Amino acid sequence: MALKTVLEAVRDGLFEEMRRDESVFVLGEDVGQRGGVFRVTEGLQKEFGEDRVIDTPLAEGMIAGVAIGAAMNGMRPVAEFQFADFIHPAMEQIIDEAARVRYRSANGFSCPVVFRAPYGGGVQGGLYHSQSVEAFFSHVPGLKVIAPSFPYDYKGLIKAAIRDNDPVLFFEHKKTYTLPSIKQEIPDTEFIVPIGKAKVVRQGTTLSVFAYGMMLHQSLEAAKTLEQEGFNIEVVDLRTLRPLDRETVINSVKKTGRALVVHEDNMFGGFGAEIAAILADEAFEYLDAPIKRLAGPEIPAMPFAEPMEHFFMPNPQKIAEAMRKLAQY
Amino acid sequence: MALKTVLEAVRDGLFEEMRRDESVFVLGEDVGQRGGVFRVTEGLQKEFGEDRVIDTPLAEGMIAGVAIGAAMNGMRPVAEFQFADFIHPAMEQIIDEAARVRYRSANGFSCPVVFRAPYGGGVQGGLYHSQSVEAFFSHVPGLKVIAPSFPYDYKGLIKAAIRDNDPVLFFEHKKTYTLPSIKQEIPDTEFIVPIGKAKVVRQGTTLSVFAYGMMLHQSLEAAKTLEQEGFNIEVVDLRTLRPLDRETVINSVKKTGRALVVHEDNMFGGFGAEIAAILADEAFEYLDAPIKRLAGPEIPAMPFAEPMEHFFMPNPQKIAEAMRKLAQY
Amino acid sequence: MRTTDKVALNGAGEAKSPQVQSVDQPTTSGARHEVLGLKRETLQQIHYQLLLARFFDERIWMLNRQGKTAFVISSAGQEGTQIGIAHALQPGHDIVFPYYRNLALVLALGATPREIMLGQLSKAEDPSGQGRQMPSHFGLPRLNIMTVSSPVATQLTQAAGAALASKIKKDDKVTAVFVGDGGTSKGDFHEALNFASVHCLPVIFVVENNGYAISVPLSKQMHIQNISDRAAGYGMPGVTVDGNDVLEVYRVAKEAVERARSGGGPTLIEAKTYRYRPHSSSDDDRFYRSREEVEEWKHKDPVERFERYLEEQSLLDNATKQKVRKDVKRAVDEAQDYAEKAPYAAPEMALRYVYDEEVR
Amino acid sequence: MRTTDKVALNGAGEAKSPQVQSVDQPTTSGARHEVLGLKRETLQQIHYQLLLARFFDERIWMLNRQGKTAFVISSAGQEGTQIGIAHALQPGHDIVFPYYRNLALVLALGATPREIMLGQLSKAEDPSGQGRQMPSHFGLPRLNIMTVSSPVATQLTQAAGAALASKIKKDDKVTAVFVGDGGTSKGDFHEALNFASVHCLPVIFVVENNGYAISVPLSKQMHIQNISDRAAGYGMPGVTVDGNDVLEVYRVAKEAVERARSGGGPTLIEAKTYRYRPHSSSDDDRFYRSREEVEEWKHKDPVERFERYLEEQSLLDNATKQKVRKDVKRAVDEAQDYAEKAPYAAPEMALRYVYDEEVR
Ligand SMILES: Cc1ncc(C[n+]2csc(CCOP(=O)(O)OP(=O)(O)O)c2C)c(N)n1
Ligand SMILES: Cc1ncc(C[n+]2csc(CCOP(=O)(O)OP(=O)(O)O)c2C)c(N)n1
Ligand SMILES: [Mg+2]
Ligand SMILES: [Mg+2]
Repeated sequence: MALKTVLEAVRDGLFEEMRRDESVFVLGEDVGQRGGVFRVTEGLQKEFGEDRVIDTPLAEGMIAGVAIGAAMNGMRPVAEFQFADFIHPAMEQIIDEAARVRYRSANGFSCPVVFRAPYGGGVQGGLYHSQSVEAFFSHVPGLKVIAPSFPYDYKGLIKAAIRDNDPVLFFEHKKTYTLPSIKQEIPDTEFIVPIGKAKVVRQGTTLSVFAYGMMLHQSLEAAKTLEQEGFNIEVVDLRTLRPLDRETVINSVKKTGRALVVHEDNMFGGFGAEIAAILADEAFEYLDAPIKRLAGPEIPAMPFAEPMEHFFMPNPQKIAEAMRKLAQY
Repeated sequence: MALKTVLEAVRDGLFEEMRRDESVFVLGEDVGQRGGVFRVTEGLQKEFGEDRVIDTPLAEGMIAGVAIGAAMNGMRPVAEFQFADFIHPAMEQIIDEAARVRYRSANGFSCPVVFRAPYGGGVQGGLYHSQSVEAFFSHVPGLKVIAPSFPYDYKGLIKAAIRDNDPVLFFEHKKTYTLPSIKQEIPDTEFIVPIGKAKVVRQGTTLSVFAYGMMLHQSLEAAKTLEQEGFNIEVVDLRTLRPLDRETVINSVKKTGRALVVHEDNMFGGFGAEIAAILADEAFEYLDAPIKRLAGPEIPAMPFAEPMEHFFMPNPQKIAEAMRKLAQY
Repeated sequence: MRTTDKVALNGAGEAKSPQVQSVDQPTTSGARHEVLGLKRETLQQIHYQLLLARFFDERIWMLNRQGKTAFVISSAGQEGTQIGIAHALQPGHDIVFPYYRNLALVLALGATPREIMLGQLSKAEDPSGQGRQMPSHFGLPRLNIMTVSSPVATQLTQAAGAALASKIKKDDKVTAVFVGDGGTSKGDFHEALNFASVHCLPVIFVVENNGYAISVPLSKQMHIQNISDRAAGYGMPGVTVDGNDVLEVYRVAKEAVERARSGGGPTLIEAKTYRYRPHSSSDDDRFYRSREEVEEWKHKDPVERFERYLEEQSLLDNATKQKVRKDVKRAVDEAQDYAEKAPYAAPEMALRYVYDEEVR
Repeated sequence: MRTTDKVALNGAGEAKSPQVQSVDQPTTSGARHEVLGLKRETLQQIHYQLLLARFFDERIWMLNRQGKTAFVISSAGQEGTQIGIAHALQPGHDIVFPYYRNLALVLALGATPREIMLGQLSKAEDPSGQGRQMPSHFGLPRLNIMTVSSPVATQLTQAAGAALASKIKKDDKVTAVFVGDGGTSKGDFHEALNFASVHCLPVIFVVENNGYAISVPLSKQMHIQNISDRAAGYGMPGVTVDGNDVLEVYRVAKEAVERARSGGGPTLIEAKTYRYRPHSSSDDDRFYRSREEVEEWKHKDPVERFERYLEEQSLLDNATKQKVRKDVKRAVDEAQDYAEKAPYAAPEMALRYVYDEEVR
């Protein structure tokens, strides 16, 4: 066992998989000599060489296309987008190509590639270094989308993603990378966390909160506050956004009768909408209150100036307030 | 008054706006000499010349970027993507640039551009000529997203889109382009249809159906079937997906207590999720049944072979069946 | 990469197009084909493949008019380029990323008329995807013919990626990728050639310059005479070749493939050619080009030119000409006959293969 | 395009950087600046702007260390390129698409130190966007300095679009767009230059080649010596210039701007230069480049070189050198003083300007 940050957990997972499987290689901007702008890939090039840890030119569409082509030729590429904000040039390759290689060829070809990207705000990254983009990709059949919250899951899920035979988007919340408060003891023995399983990280009866990444941690904090007020909040860590663990989500609301979804991304058409829609259909008879969503405001992206950025971000206070209202409905 | 198809309605709108305003120009692949692969822009180059009707090289990112730059320099470009399927290379320009020009400059600059794209299936277009992409864009603050159903609205809304001072995505369902059954008498006198207003195209009490494009027409057909079975279906033509006319949507369900959303795009994270989520929150007390969605299956895109394509597409029978189930809940 | 032998047909009783042999050894002097080291059998293969592709093409347009297939996209006029390149490759070993225009290419690489016709008629046995994709969206795992999609130019960076994998694995494979003149305007072209050159990858980029992107002529696509001039901007060799001269195409392709295989890096090949048909069965080319222009190009027909060459070399007599025509007709008849009788995939099959079905 | 004069400060009591005059008339012989037709006042402006940019740059790094600004990205080392280009343009008339590295450029175009410092400290009066964007994401409607975003290279096709609008409107404007060496690897570069060339647009593409895309050296970005070699692939003139020689940069830029304005179409200018600082305040360049390399480049410093030139031409004495340094310090002190006192935008302001607020 060793105490690890999110960042170390991802890095450890990469090291282990690259040692285990020669076909795994890493490519992206500044991932080699620089070890990544967040240093997630630090040390990889030294151990595995320039052939397996590639500093690419600045072109996200190319990074995705090269990864896809290499995957079709027997490799297991792990492509890094320096920020999730800059994944848009690769959307054609990810949505039209990676997600459809197996389908369009009726299983003739496959595309086992992992696309890593740091996402999320509250780090004074401004409009273009704070985005959440999970809503775009979790809508797309053929893709798998992962957004863990705890170091243990980050490691177990990056390893599962690399071994998966289909394209996986792996989103890492940059504000949690080195957050001391969420460090975890991680076993030194090998383990995998299965894709497609959510986790009830806090049992409760008053209402169910669904979240991932930074918002999951803030929801847990808010849940503590409400405990002192006599409310008993259940918190579900979604971990995988596609394929979603519908059973865990629905069962939680069948128990509590109340649902709150929390994410940073703006609300309209955001990931929370799907959770709400599923519950409004499949848990309808169990609902005791409207399904609530707490999300970023309907503005194009997160402003840089601190007062405005703070205004944008959900936080434990806002979440606690939303819990209170819903609990008292 | 003259009887017009959807295609003619869009074309008439383009002619009128280009005559009215010199700053309006059209660019895209094959839009000039060829008059577009669907012939929507037929005749424009003859009347307005090669400067205002531009056949571009094959590069959607460039088409969007050029349109945005021209808009920032005082023009009102109407950019055509030959198929909505091929809009993905332009997502960085549309999402990161067009949608944020006004916001990031705090009103210092603006970006009045219209992005037109034919979407939708059932035309044997296969995986890459049948897609619906409205879910991606209706999620993005700073953009407006329009998806009309009737010729009158196509004309009134394309004109409104061109006059709008912000970026607008204008989606045209290709299967409805020349559909004789939906031709409409359109006044020769000038008119505009406001962006952001839905329309109850069929009054009913049993349940509310929300749709747009081809699915709106199939829902009306299904509603007729159910009428003979004694059910009284309300059908709402959303027309604008962002900004959504929440009031009309919510009021309809407050009246009927039942909601069904229909679209071709796959269900998970599709546009219907947002409608369901809004209703599950703001119309909760009025709901007499689970909120239902009828949508394309969770597969990457529409297969070409007719039996599989037919299997994919919603149709009046499937919609009628969904209505029946919901009505009898 | 996994194979679909279950659907890849190699059954008996089927007229196969001859397989391409690995490249013969060149001699230094004599007739063009001798200088190129092309044996008589190879010339006969090329001849057969040229006629097969042309005849197959005519047949599917007929099927389209008869309402038996909803979509046709044609290689007619461009067979010289595609078959010339095919013979410089090692089919089944090398990796090929075609595009929708490459009927002649995939036949020359060894796809059978039956396999292609099953795709054209969108039947369950279609080895490219059980009829999921539009016709001519090729894909044949047993020959490393990578699955084709519709979005133009996306295959270019993928080909660079496949070649990168070959470099890492040292598998001695060369990757060949095909794109039209229109596709070179898309950023993918720039990004792919740049990456391939930086990493000195074993890949050849083949541009089939037929003068149009649907209706858009070269003059509205680019401000240069030769697309191969762009190679210099990536520090790689670039060559423009008469795409209707199959032997000349073979010559430049062989050189490029050998360079790639021996670690010399990528090459850009521009083949100037012409498509005889409208862009596809959904197009009407009278909107944007004159009949005279089309006729003019037909005088440079790659099939006729190659037959003339064989005749000049007295390697082809009338009897053989007639026999080959009979052979290709039989091959196509058989393929059509089989494919027409073959069943469609069941509707629910549309739900299969979204993800790997062998795990969980 | 709409202006934000309400926030664009031209208030009194403020030390303004001298405005750039429209280009003076050239003579044929004599000293370099005479041949270029640069008047003494223009040389003094350039001198002032070089020192202002350099000093402003040092100041904001200090503010960053003091925790007064969360992000700094620097033009130090690249002032020669940026100021040389600025003087070939007509500020306020011509259109400029900068990128985040262009502090020296926007100051030379006439942005005031106060305007820039308000952006650096993210205050409500920041004319580029009321503090919404990261510092150095410039934008100044009154000078046609178009709003900068973070995604690399997106400005290139937009600049082509702005130039297309000028061509349609015949407004006699030239558009200048700036990008780094790294940005040239992105498809946008290819698509923008191609479109601009096809339509013979009045635009100049300026590549500031400082040898790195963050940590990625040129050798891993491209397989060519000069980025300007890519111009030939678009049929446009391309030139490589010593980016640390402000007069030489001015010369090639003036030629390109005149060609563009007179209908001669676009030009690609590659300025070879170097950044002294890490990529930004979030970077540590010791991971990827040696101190020796940085030191070597400092011997080619554009500011020193220009001062040496002025001295050789006896256009600069020590007294003036000291005075200018005092002036720029005062200008920056004043700007900082004002900006530090200025308020932030109210938090709820984050909700404004998503759409046009003047209609409905
Ligand atoms: C990204 C993208 N944009 C647009 C299209 C529509 N389209 C299909 S083929 C084509 C023209 C391609 O021309 P070219 O590359 O020269 O190939 P050719 O058909 O002439 O062989 C276009 C515009 C597409 N398939 N993909
Ligand atoms: C599309 C995109 N990808 C990645 C980034 C992250 N990033 C910011 S600057 C930069 C390097 C740019 O280098 P260059 O173009 O040479 O400009 P320089 O900073 O050297 O002046 C990168 C990778 C980005 N901002 N946008
Ligand atoms: Mg072509
Ligand atoms: Mg650089």
